[in-house]
Amino acid sequence: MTILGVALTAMLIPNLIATFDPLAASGPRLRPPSSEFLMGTDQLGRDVFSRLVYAARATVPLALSVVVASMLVGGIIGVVAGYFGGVVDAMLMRIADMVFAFPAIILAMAVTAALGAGVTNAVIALVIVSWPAYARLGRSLVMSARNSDYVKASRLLGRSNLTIIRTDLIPLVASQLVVFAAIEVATAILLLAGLSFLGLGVQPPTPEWGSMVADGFANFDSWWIALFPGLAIFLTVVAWNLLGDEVRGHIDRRDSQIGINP
Amino acid sequence: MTDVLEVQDVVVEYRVGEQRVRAVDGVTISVRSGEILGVIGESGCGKSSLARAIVGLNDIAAGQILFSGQSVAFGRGQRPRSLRPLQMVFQDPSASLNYRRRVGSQLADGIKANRPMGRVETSAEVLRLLEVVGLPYSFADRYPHQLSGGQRQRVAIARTLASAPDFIVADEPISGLDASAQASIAGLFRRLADQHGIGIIFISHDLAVVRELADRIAVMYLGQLVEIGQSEQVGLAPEHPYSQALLGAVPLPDGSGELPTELAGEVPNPANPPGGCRFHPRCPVVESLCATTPMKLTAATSTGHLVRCIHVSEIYPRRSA
Amino acid sequence: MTAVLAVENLGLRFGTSLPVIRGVSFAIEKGEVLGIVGESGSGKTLTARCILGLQPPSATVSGSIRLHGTELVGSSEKSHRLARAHDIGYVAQDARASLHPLLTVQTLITEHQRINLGIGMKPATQRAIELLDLMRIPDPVGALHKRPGEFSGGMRQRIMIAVALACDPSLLIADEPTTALDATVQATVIGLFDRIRRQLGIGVALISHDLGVISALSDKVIVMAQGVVVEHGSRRQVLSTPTHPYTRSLLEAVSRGRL
Amino acid sequence: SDPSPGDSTLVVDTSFQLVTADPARLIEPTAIMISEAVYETLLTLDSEDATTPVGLLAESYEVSSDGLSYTFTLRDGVTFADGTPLTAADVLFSFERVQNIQGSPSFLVEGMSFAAPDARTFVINLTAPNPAVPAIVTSPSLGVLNSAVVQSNGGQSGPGADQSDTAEASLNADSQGSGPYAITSFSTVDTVTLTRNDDYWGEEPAFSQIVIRNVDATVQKLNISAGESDLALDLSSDQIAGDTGLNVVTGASPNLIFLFSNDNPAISPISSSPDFQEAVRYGLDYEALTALAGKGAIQAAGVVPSMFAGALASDLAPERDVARAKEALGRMSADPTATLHYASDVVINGVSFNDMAISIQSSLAEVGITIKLDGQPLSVARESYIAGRDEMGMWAWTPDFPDAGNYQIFFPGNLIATRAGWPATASPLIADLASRAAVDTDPTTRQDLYQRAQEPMLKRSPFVPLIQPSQVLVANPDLRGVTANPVWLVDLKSLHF
Amino acid sequence: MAETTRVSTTSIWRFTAKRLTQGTLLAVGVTLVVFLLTSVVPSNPAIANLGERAASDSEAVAAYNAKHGLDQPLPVQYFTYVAGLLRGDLGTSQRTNRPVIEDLKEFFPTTIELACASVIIALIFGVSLGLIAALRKGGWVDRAVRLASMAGISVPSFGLAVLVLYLFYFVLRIAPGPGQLDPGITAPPRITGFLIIDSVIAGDWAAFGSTASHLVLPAVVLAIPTFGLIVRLTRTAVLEVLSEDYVLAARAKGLPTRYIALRHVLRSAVPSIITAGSLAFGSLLSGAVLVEIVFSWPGVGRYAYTSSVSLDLPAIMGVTLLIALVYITVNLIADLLIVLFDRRAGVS
Ligand SMILES: Nc1ncnc2c1ncn2[C@@H]1O[C@H](COP(=O)(O)OP(=O)(O)OP(=O)(O)O)[C@@H](O)[C@H]1O
Ligand SMILES: Nc1ncnc2c1ncn2[C@@H]1O[C@H](COP(=O)(O)OP(=O)(O)OP(=O)(O)O)[C@@H](O)[C@H]1O
Ligand SMILES: [Mg+2]
Ligand SMILES: [Mg+2]
Repeated sequence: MTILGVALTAMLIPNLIATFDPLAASGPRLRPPSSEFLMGTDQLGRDVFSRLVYAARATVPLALSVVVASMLVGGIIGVVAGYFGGVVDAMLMRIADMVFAFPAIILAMAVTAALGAGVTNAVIALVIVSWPAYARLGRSLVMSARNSDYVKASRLLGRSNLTIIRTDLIPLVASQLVVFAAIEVATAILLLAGLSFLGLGVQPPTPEWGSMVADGFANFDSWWIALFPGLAIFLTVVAWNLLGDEVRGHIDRRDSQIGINP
Repeated sequence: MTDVLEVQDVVVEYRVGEQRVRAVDGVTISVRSGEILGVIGESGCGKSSLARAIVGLNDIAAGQILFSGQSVAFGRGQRPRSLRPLQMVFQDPSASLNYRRRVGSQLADGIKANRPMGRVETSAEVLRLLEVVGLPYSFADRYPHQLSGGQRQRVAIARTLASAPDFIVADEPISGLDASAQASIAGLFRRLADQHGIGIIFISHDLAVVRELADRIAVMYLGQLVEIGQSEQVGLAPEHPYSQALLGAVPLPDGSGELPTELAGEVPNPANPPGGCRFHPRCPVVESLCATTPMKLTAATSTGHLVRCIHVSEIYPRRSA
Repeated sequence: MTAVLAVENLGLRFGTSLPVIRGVSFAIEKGEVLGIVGESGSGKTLTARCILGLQPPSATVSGSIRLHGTELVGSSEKSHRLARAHDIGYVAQDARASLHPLLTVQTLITEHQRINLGIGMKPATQRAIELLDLMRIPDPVGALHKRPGEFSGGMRQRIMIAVALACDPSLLIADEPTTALDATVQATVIGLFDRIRRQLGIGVALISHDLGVISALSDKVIVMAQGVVVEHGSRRQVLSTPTHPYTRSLLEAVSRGRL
Repeated sequence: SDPSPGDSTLVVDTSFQLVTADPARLIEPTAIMISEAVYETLLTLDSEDATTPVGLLAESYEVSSDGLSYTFTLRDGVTFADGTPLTAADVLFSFERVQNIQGSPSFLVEGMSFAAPDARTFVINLTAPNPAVPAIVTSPSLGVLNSAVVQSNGGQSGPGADQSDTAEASLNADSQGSGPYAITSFSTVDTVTLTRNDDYWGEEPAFSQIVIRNVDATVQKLNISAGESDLALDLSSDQIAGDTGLNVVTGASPNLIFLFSNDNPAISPISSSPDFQEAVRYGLDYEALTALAGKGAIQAAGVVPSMFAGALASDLAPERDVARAKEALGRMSADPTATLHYASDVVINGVSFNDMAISIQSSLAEVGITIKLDGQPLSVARESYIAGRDEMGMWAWTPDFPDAGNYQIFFPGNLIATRAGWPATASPLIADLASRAAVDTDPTTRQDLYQRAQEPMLKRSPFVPLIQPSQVLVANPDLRGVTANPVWLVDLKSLHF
Repeated sequence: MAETTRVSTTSIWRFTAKRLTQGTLLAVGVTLVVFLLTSVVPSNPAIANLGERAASDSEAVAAYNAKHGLDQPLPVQYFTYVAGLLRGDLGTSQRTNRPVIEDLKEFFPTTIELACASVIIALIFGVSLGLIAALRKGGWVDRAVRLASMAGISVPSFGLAVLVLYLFYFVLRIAPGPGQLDPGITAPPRITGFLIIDSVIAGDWAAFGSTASHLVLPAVVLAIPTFGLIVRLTRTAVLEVLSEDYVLAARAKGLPTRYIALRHVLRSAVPSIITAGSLAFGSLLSGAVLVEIVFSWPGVGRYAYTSSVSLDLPAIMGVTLLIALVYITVNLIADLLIVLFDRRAGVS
């Protein structure tokens, strides 16, 4: 929580925390950490600490937008597939299978390489990679709900399909998707950082943790350039994972009280 | 009164892998308004399958089901208004209530769909329904998980009543309840039939309860009706050996230490039922012809009492004890 | 004759809350069936698990449980385990859930003979066949190589009993052995218990909330409500002339439908 | 590595720029380095003086007085690795094959025709004088192949060879040269192994094996420091700053990193404005850029690198003048904002284009120019660059042969100039000087023409030459003969312990 | 009444055949997706792969396009590709200039070697620690293991790779450097393509030791996220099993805890663990790209990266196809294992 808090602050008001301009050379190049440069300077003499702080602004919102977009795209496709069934369902799910059949980063790499490197394209690539998981989840929820006794009972009462979707299905799917999304933020952060590490994500000079690690890898002796952003990624992902677990645990507890086993 | 519900030679089949399971095999029954028909039988004999078929939720492979003269099938679309007076109480109340919605709003569903009224009136009607099934008003704001099994069962019944039905198919509506709760729900059904003229099919596996409540009783074994007749007749002096076994299998808590009567053999696989009379491998009074001759329902002692047994036919007449 | 099992003043509580079981006492002699009745949540299962030493980890047990005169309360986990291994057979409420779905009937019946008693595979299997036969399982030899999923509910319950009897226990604890069964299948299982009692002459603790089942099988009956024994006596005494209002209400509710 | 000369392995780490080992198809730096040790050329470069070609397969050559014919006399006693003697027919085959395969290096022999009147004489005929011919024939792309073997493996040299030649695969598996080493395993992404040619006609090769591995600069640094490799080719002087005990050889690199602002108003009214170009020229912080490239790097004065005849004197290079830049900007009405396109994954001599771009962006920001960076992988970035669609671009030019003639491309109307939107009509004066320089056979006038062509570019041209990075070779201290070579990076043949 | 049918051998074959056909169709579908993705976008392979001068020469570009069939209409290109596929021809890489199938043959075993080493490490540690944690639920062991697994799934593999390389190779000098073999050690003759196996076949123990020691760091780095995942899944699966009545029943039989853990608990958890393992394999291949790049590991991951950045279409398609096939195969094997293992699971 604390980490998230810090990351959030960094995201919103980086200029309060950061000591230097993240984009400009603030001192000599490749200086180890000192009281002036808390985490040293990089190969262009920029303050690593300040860049680290500003980078929170790049990674986390991007990961969130990946997750939200995938959730919307995947959720809609899943509900449509699950509800209409038949050919539409089969087609959509085969496409999802295809996307599932290869590692996220390789597909994302191919997509960004083809579309050109850059933030928007990285996000698009990751959404292309991640929607199927949401679609599958949404679909299975809709399908099992459709066959449940409470939907049957609703149908017996003479309620229309649209009303049933609106009142019985959507709230159910939405809450489960959000739980899943909370867990997926961590994955999205790792993927984004990975793409940026490869030079396919956030473009310089915008500070981003993954590309900062890449800078550090290129300037190997200067361990501080890679270490701190690496740690930042790690801690942020841990924080999101904890948050995701918390959300899921909360829902699970609620569900086990209700007496369902998701 | 005329029969509101007519079930004729209905067959329900499920496909399990490459096998076909005939869960309901040629059942014919009819029920009048204001009448309670009890259906009993062991687990897996096809009671729920029959119930779902009656309200149109299961496709039927053969036969026909008519409600007020109209076929009950309604496909995938919205259920036609004319069928809506035919309602069902599901076997598992936890599964038949949406666990993410409050009791009150689920009760209102039935009202809105069938007899729309103003907001205030709807809420008043919801409270009245709760009262009918013996629940406090405060339950309208609860979620299903905040209720006990018995309370959930009552909510499910109330939801069914919300659409003001003429006919209710109740699938084991009291099996989850303790003895005293069973009595009060049974009383509710009795009142619905007597005071509102609602026809009811009441499914249970407990012969003793059904005997108290129903006007007539139907006994099922492996998808078939084996006996149907007046409640006193079937409940106290059944003709079919299976009905008799059901009656004798329940040990009495009288302190006598008497053992219940055992029924030989194992319950057969419904996917592969025995030929001839379905009950013959376990029947204590089996005859050689039973294994080969399929039995028909035959009129027995009193009028309207039908039994599917060789001993009721002319071939091997036998008087029951 | 010393009792097979003597329970005195048994108590159980979770953490610091009020005790869930208080002052429960009873004894079971050789060849005797003790019926334990009570409504849901009255502490029947927990009593059984205390005897087995398998109470939930968060529970504290007080009082005394003596098996053949040996005190079990407060004894080491190991000695409790050995008591389970050698002297107590346990039939759980839900046979479907209590038989490992992936193990064959043979493994299920022979494993504790082999592991606990060091009996060889051959004699253990022989014993398994005898037990299955006793339980009236058709084709016992063929049944050995099947898995629980391939049997019906009634048969599974009987296999469960065979498993419990494999180590020749002197005490059999059966927790609602017929609750999940249909009336006719229940009648069969009741018949089996009757045979076990007569043929093996072991002590049986039979838990049920069905007074009919208790009436058919027990010699002595205790009635539990909210963690305490409210009525205790011979079968006839408890069922024909109940003194406690709770027992009376139980009997009333059940018999209303019957008469 | 084992230093005993009889049986020793040399391990070279570099980031591969390698597509093929077929001389007629190769042009990439790593391929050139390898092929230089495997195939031999008519002339070659002395490792001490990389600008004057000296004889290798050719004992001597003569130029006709009209400058249209070069006659080479071949050395006697040269044999291929399989023992076959090397003749003029092999040279003819190899040159014609390069020409007709129309592969990446075929531009080297454009406008030439060849003859082999006898076994030891090879003639190159030209349609216009080209004083760069001796430099051109040092290119390892023009290495001589064992024509008999190559032909038996599907090699073709006649017209239509671009379709009919199928020898590439066999040349990748097994080299057919006369050099001191032979390729014994070849992978464009992993490792290339060269094995000593035991029957080499010249001095005995120093290593039994040379292993050239494809590793990133970072890993090169790790390996060389750990003693796991003997020579690393792509480190910047920064990267080895702390490390003592290694032999660091620094030479000026002929690689030219340059910036352009597209001169085509249709592409951008901003970048084509002379005021904008002037502001950029004087707004750049050359010192910072040079520092970024590390020790040994120099600011490039003109487009012809300092080591070639025809280069501008270094004191002519522009210096940062913020006031002048601002003044030029003041004359502009439009908002001085432009997008800089570059290949973000390119690292040349340890200089990361990303870092260069960032440095450019921040120094120009100080004078009031807003630069948006658009770094893309090389393959993507190249497309719009080659199509001449980039508003601003930063690229590098690596020479194909050591001669100012290689830099004709920057003059109006030529290859790179076109990409920068600079047609011949834009500056007839420069175009004229350049075309005269291309054909002048007198070294002094030629040098003078090249310089005169470049001088006006300091005032008005889309190009700003930025730096020549330093070529840093980091070697195991026991390794001798390490000298930086402007064309083939390092001369593998001359290395020894 | 037999509630479930035994899975007969024939139905397993039928199941396998069905899944394989589905898988193949899926894989071909995958190529279509990649083909569309890479063709619809504006990039130009000719420009990307030709030399500086040739790329500006429209004739050379046309020749290049003709050579690689890029001048054909898209459907024709794809049809030609699929027709080639049927003959086992994946086309020629525009970057390495070799048949893609040759490239894959060269790099694929290397990646599999790495992936298998990682999966084995992750499975051994993940399953045993997950089991122990579940058995000691709530205790400090459990907490420590959960912490470790949380750390494992949160670690950016590329960052960790850089860190361990710096630490163990550069600073401490106890690990060998990047790459697959020490320089100077010649690879044994290529038989299986798996360096470890080939060096054993050749009896070349120097090569064996070298490649084995080179494998350690990347395999461990790659194993860590997978390990985290497997610990979690194992722990959950085991906890679920522990709450089953049959575990209580086993304890009621007086069986020793160790026996119960291995025989009853683990056995039931195996299908979930297999599923977890096969899922983890997917994420492992993702991680492999980054780890291979840092460790200069000559595998398909690095090949995929370089192919994508140079827009080497046939290579990208080949890699994608291969990886899809691997994914499908791994899943099929996992499903088969589960079916074989858990006979209750009907084939459907
Ligand atoms: N959806 C289904 N698919 C396949 N088989 C089914 C399905 N539903 C029921 N069956 C089978 O049909 C038979 C009858 O089932 P049904 O649920 O109607 O029995 P029931 O009498 O209601 O039993 P219970 O008393 O347990 O509720 C059983 O053998 C059951 O296994
Ligand atoms: N692990 C536990 N933690 C806290 N309370 C428990 C736990 N297990 C059981 N209880 C409580 O102890 C009481 C007695 O439970 P027990 O299982 O013995 O009842 P029972 O008589 O067997 O009921 P049933 O007939 O429903 O099986 C119940 O109120 C139950 O809620
Ligand atoms: Mg039912
Ligand atoms: Mg209990």
